[in-house]
Amino acid sequence: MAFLKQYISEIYQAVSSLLKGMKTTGSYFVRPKEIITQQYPDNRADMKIPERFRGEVVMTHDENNEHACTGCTACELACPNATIKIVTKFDTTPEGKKKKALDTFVYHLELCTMCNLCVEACPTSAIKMAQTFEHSVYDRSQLLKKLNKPGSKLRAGVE
Amino acid sequence: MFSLENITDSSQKWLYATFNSTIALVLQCVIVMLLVISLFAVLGLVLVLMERKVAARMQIRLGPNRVGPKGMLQTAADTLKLMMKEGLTPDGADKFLFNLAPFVVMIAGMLIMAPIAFAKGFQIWDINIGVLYVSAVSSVSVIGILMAGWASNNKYSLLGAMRSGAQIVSYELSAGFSIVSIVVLAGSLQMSDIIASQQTGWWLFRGHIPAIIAFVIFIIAVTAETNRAPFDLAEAESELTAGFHTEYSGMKFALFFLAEYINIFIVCAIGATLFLGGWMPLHVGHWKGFNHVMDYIPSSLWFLGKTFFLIFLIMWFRWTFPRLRVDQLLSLEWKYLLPISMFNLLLITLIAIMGWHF
Amino acid sequence: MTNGEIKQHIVTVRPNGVFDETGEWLQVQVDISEWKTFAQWLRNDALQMDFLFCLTGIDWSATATGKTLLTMVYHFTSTVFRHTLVVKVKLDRNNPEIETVSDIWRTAEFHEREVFDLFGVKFLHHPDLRRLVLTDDFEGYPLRKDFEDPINMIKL
Amino acid sequence: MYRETKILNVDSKVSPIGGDLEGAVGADEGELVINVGPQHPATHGVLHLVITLQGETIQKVEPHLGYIHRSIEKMCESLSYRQFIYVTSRMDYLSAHINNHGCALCVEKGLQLEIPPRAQVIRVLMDELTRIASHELWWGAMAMDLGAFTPFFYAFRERETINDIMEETCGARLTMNYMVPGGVMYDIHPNFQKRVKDFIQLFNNKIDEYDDLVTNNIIFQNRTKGVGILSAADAISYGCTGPVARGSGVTCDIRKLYPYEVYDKVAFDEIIETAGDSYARYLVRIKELRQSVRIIEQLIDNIPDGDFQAKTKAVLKLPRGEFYSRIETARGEFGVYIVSEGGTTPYRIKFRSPGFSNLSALDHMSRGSKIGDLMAIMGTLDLVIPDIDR
Repeated sequence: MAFLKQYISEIYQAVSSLLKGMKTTGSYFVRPKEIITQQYPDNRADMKIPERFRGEVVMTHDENNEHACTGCTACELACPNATIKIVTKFDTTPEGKKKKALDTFVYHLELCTMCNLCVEACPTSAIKMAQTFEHSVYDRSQLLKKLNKPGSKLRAGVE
Repeated sequence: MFSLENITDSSQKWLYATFNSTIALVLQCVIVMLLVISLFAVLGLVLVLMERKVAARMQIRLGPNRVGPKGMLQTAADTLKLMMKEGLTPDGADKFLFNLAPFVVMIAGMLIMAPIAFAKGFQIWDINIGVLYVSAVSSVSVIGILMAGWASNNKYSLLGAMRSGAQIVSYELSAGFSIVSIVVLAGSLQMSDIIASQQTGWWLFRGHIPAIIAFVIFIIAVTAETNRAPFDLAEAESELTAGFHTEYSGMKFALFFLAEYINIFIVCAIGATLFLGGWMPLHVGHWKGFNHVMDYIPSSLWFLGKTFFLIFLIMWFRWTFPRLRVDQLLSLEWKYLLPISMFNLLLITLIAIMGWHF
Repeated sequence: MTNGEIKQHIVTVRPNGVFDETGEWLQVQVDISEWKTFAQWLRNDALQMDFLFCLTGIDWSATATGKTLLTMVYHFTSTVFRHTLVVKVKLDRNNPEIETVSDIWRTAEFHEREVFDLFGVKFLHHPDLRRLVLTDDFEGYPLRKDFEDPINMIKL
Repeated sequence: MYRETKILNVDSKVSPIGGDLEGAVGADEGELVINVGPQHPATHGVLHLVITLQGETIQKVEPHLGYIHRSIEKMCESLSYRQFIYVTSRMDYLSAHINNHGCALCVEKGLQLEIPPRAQVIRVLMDELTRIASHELWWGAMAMDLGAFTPFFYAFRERETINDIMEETCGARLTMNYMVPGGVMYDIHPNFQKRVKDFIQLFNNKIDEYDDLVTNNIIFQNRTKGVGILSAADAISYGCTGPVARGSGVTCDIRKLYPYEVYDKVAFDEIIETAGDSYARYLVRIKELRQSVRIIEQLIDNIPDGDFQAKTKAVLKLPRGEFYSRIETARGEFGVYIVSEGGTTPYRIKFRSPGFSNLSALDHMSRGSKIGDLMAIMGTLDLVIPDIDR
């Protein structure tokens, strides 16, 4: 008799545990409000990307097409993947002195791991992380970027 | 009132009036064949979409929603894709058996369609041993699965097929016992008689608790027989990648896939026929008005409603439960379901003999 | 046990062990010939070092003093006394061979295979000494200092 | 890279039953050698197991590693002490933050840096959030291994919230690189505390839901109870740590035994289960979720003011010597062993990853069980393949 009692209580417990699980999934079935699917890219317009999100390195230019990069190569040294290559040139200041300046800021997006070490290393805050994330292209060479805009120059007063 | 019965009757009369009886019979067969095949296609599309939508809702997702309005054409697009895919046959496979297997599974599914009453008077073959026929033919599909597993020359397939064989053979028993308990109550093996015996109420409600137990066991057993989760050991995704149909691709894979859903439909249709009265409307005792209103709903809708309710139940199982292990699967059958259903059959026989049912 | 007590225990069995107490944990260097018996003593006797949590090698060939030196480093903890000990064994870099400890600490089986794979240290009497992460026909031992891979290694 | 070893050559032309298996090394009569992986739904990555079967019973499991071996240790030898931290995110990507933490701790040990209290609390908070996120994924994947698909989505819903919180403060969702030697990279986001508190409130109810759906489910319990038993002595001998060892009754929580940061100031329990089977390991992790919540609840309102980063030199140089730091990741004890020759880069660096040692016990645990059990065992080992291969 004890065996039968145990047998039946076993079955009862098993069935009730199964019903509990079915209750959970069933309750979600009748509550479509709980659906969490994001309809990307339909929701691109109202998507919120946090301002700290690291999508790619960009160089900030102001309205006069001036940037703050002195070409010091601190970012290049800080980068663990050789993502950044700084090409420098020598400018002549009005006083006639020769001064090292940025020629091209080469950025390999395909190598970048968005670790933010270059931005941390930059002494003049010339570069920052942008929130773009749709980086896919058809050709890998398109990921090689020049960050300083053509014709841009060093902002006055930045050393 | 629109009724499928009128259509079948009038078309049969017209056929026999226009042609001599042999040609009429042949034409009838052709019509039935076309109907069954198109039913297969439609059911496949609908059930796969339903499964995906049900799964999505339970998993707090949206499910297919891009192809067609609300994703309705998703399965049609998938079928198109599968048809255009190359049907690969592995190098070491037994080519004949490998290619035959999906058709065996498919044909087994088609054969069981015969005695099912889809609506009042809408039945392919009202054979007098209908229930026996169903349980006999439903075992044939396991041969196809074993064939597929063996012929693929893949160890995953083989393991899946072996599991499937053991599983279907054992669950056949308790499914059979559950069916027999209704046969005992109804006193007939013929589908139309069983449905007619439920005129005053469905056996699920009339047979006291034993009938409910039989129903629960039937649902569990057929879930196992159709290789559905939580009994999907034959294709256990995380263990055997895809089990017996690992090596299948393109349309041959689609046939297996289709057969799975058709089998679900069939077992649910049988469940609805035996326990929920088939196309018989819901009648409650002496509520004349209520019963009258229920009679206005077409019998085909009653049948489909009950069937799809059972299908939903089986889908609900799938998206809730983890899979059993192979030895647990068998011990569930032999240690729990079989003894219970045997004892249950005794009770039902007692009820039937004493006439205790409502 | 404190570092001093551990040291006392070790001195009684290995009077010629070389100790280094500058780091966080006591370090002891034992000779390769007595390594196996020392390991058994560590595991089973007073110190009860039952948990080998780190096993690795260091190739010293890039330094001035260690041209032919390769060291095995074993980190032990006792789950009984909660003390930690570092044991070092010096090997000849050109023909590094050492007795396995996989029969004493089962975890060593995998770790030794890894060290064999990446440093080329042969563990004598290891039950299954094969390459673990690299292909069987891989040439060279990547974690040695003189390993160069012109295709896959990026130099900054 | 395609590796052609004899044991992989199992696509024989012979029918797959019987002992006539060419290439199946050591297969006796009636034994079946099966390759699980490197592409298999249950190995979660590119783990390759060669299983010898007798019927459905497992005779032997032999892991083949290296499909994503990147030799991170070698890479780190050419990276500076600031740079090498980000690489460790790519090892155990599910507890990337804790890995970074371990590396930062080791560098700080070498530099003898004092970390500002604010940074310590932020680090611990992030660690625990990472631990919850990691256990979430494990829970979903574990249920999926056993054939229940739905829990995976519920787990990811909560994990997504954590990832959003991480993204807002750290700037990335998975490989955050939020640690720098001396503190954290930036201060927490102004919304951080509120969002974490909201999450914690929501999360407490969700764990009950998990129990309803999986933990108390009779099928799940039958699948995991008594499966893959690892005794305490074996757990120690195999070097198992984390929930795997704690499920066998071994006290090994680094947070309790060798407290770092503020773990000695917060109250939490080390979860110990003694059964040593898959269910015990499962329970340890589920209960750890609640403990992590408990730690976060204690700290979230008590983040001290002050700097979030200690002042460090631009170029870090560790003194000559050896430094070892241990940290408790979601998977167990993660060790960083740095050998410094006094330069700006480590001379030799060794990562003691928890998954590597835990995996070595797999063969021992799964012998004699069924194929289905193997999934239950692997699920509770919580293997992350990059962590094993490194």
